[in-house]
Amino acid sequence: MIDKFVPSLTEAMAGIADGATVLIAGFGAGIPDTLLRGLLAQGARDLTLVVNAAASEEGPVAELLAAGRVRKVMCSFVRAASTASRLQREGRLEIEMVPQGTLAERIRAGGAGIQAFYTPTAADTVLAEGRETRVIGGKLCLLEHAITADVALVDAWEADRWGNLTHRATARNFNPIMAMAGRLTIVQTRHVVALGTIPPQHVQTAGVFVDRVLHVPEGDAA
Amino acid sequence: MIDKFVPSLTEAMAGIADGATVLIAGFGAGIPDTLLRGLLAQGARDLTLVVNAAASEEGPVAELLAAGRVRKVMCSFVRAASTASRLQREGRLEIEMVPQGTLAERIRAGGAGIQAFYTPTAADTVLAEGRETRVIGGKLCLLEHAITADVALVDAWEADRWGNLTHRATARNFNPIMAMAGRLTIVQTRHVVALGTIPPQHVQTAGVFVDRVLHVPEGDAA
Amino acid sequence: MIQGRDRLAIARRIAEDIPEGWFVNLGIGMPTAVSDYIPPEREVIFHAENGVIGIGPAPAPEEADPYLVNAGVQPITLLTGAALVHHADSFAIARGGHLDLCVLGAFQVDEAGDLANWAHGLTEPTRQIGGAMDLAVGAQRVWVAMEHCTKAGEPRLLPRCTYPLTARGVVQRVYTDLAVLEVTAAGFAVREMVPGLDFATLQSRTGATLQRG
Amino acid sequence: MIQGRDRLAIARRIAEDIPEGWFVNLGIGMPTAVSDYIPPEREVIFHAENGVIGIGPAPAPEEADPYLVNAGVQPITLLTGAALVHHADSFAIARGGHLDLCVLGAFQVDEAGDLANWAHGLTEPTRQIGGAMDLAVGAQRVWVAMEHCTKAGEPRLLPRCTYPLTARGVVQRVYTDLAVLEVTAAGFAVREMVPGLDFATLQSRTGATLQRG
Repeated sequence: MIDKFVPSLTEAMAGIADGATVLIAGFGAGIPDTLLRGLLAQGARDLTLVVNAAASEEGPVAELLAAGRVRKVMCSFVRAASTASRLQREGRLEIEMVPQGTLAERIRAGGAGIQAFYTPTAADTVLAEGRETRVIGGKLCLLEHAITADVALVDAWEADRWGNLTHRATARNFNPIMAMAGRLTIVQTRHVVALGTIPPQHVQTAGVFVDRVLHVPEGDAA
Repeated sequence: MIDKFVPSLTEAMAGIADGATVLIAGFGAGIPDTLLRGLLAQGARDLTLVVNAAASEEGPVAELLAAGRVRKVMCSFVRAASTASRLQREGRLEIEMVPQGTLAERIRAGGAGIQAFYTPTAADTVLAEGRETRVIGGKLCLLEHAITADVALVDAWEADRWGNLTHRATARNFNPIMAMAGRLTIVQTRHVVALGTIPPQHVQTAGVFVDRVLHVPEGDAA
Repeated sequence: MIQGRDRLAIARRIAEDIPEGWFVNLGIGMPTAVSDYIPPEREVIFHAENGVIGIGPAPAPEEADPYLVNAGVQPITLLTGAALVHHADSFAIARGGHLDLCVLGAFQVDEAGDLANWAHGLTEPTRQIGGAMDLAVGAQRVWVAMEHCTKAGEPRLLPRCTYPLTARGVVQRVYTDLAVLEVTAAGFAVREMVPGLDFATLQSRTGATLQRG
Repeated sequence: MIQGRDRLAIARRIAEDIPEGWFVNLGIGMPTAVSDYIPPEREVIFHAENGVIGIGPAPAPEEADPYLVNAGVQPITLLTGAALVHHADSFAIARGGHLDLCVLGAFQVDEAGDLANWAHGLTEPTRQIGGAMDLAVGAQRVWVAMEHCTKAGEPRLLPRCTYPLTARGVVQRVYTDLAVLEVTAAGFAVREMVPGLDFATLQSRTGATLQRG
């Protein structure tokens, strides 16, 4: 019987190696906060984080950064008053700025087996300096490579034992595409449902993309 | 008030020009058969059809071909005993063979504003002869261009007046992505529902992609 | 003393120009308020980068759902008829040409329609690209909502942007506290000035040469 | 006279080798029958190109739903736990490396693992590419189910395919009516022969030089 549930946060986070690239889903809502605390406890170092925003001085992403566990962040948004900016100024962190749509598309491409694509986004900006551009269909386009990752940390509203997921409202955001792009996709879910509870046409992230699921009841942070 | 419903097949098909590229959704199920008959009646010529299979000697695609209305077909599947093959042998039809996944991805790319992408699919086959290939991430990849189209013909199970759609079971197939890639997206729907009937998280094709909707009750072919 | 439009008045002015049936993305900041000034009987559908199509009015604070936010991570409601998608599908809408309009804030706009709205310089630690580069090149129309000058009185409408660009040649209109301007082949054309403002004064507050009307 | 495996026996033999928990795509034709031989207590999840994850047993004819078909446009049922997606998402599964296994039919396979399964020649009017090129390069493993020889007795296991390729160097195993063979760096290695068949006879029906087991 396929059963992707794991009984503890420790087991959920087992095996993440030093040097791993980690996708962190969420955009205001849908952040896998318990798994992030698990990553902090798990100890892997020299990480590359792919996350929409590194804008804060608080929360588990900032804590991972402050603990010196991260080599590089790929994101669309940083603030001056953030741990990421401070570490970058100190020469202790590399930040790669990626337009948010390009970030989403690169992650989807990684999950979908597309190696690279051409997009007009950012093609005539400083982000394109020194990189390959080409005019296609009359539009200047920039070559962007797919992002795949060793690990994806994903939040869900409901999960079944095959790893089929739903995400509530705008907590969907990066979760389905990051689940696709992680070689090891770890999910925290608010609710556990029996197989078949989620109608086939309403599955938002199919279990084929999911490796481990941890039940984190709402309000329970451990 | 936004209301994308049109009262007749004639109005649904109005304005399709000679030389148009037309996406035709469906894969066994989910074929917009009424709209195809409308296209046959509408009269546009010199069409390029993008459709998964041109494998038959019957049905509206074969009739369009037999009527000499089509210049080119892009598809993943043809049979010897098909109108398409016969016309090609007679020098009256161009057929571009496209692997089915590449076809789906090129259509999605068209709808998503991706101009072109690199994929390993078909990179070391005769389909790649004379075309641009490149090794990315250790894999030989083929450059594939997005497909956009003047018109997309789409089938739905339910539609509301904003053009939000659901598709029943495997009748989904190409319908959502072709809806994205058509500059004029025309939908036939089995059921009309009030705005708000389809829960936001269960919309399968968002109304933003849809221009016109025709109600074609099940079993009614006109 | 000229009474310029305040931020909400700029948003209200933009709302006047949005016809029924458009799909519109509103950037963070001043543009977000535009939707508040669309009369309820005029159906305009607002999109947010985080996967919302059909944003409704802001909820009362006690009714805010933490699972339902806009691209500025503010609580929202959904309109009847709304749809929710994931981030890649949401940007497929933005990048694929499916938005009739995007209203963005800006630091600078120049007479070629170039837009600068993500950083004051390349070494600046605040870099707010977000979805702006995607929206700016993907939407059918880009309108900018901004103050005509910086707080220090420096012009934001320039012959050429000095800050890093978001996208080149994309801005069609600029709505400021002082005027509504269109980007034309000949540069900025003044379509409207606030009452009491004369052309010479507007020109004095503008870095680029303005065209009359 | 050697009794080779019939088409269903080949499918049954393949089913023996598929462990619980795999995601598997079955090509049109002989491979489709593989799922019938997976015991119900062994959970294997079958994918179809047209957007099904979790295909169940074929329905009774009177219970067939025309809206629910597989990639061969045959009626199917869904397993409890199934999911439905659109065509691009379905091929994201196939192309993105998410299938543990794809079982395809073939015209020819060669000792480099090259696969030819879409046309007998470039001018042939039947060209059944379908999803095979995507599946062959995207799946973690490609196994082929085919007759060892053509009806005319020509070998299908060759030093080098003569038909147009579907993909290069992708086949790991071949299940035929006569044998199970693995593609190795040294060519085809015979892992299993049907009872009564000797190596020399198998070699005589094979175009490529075989390696003993």
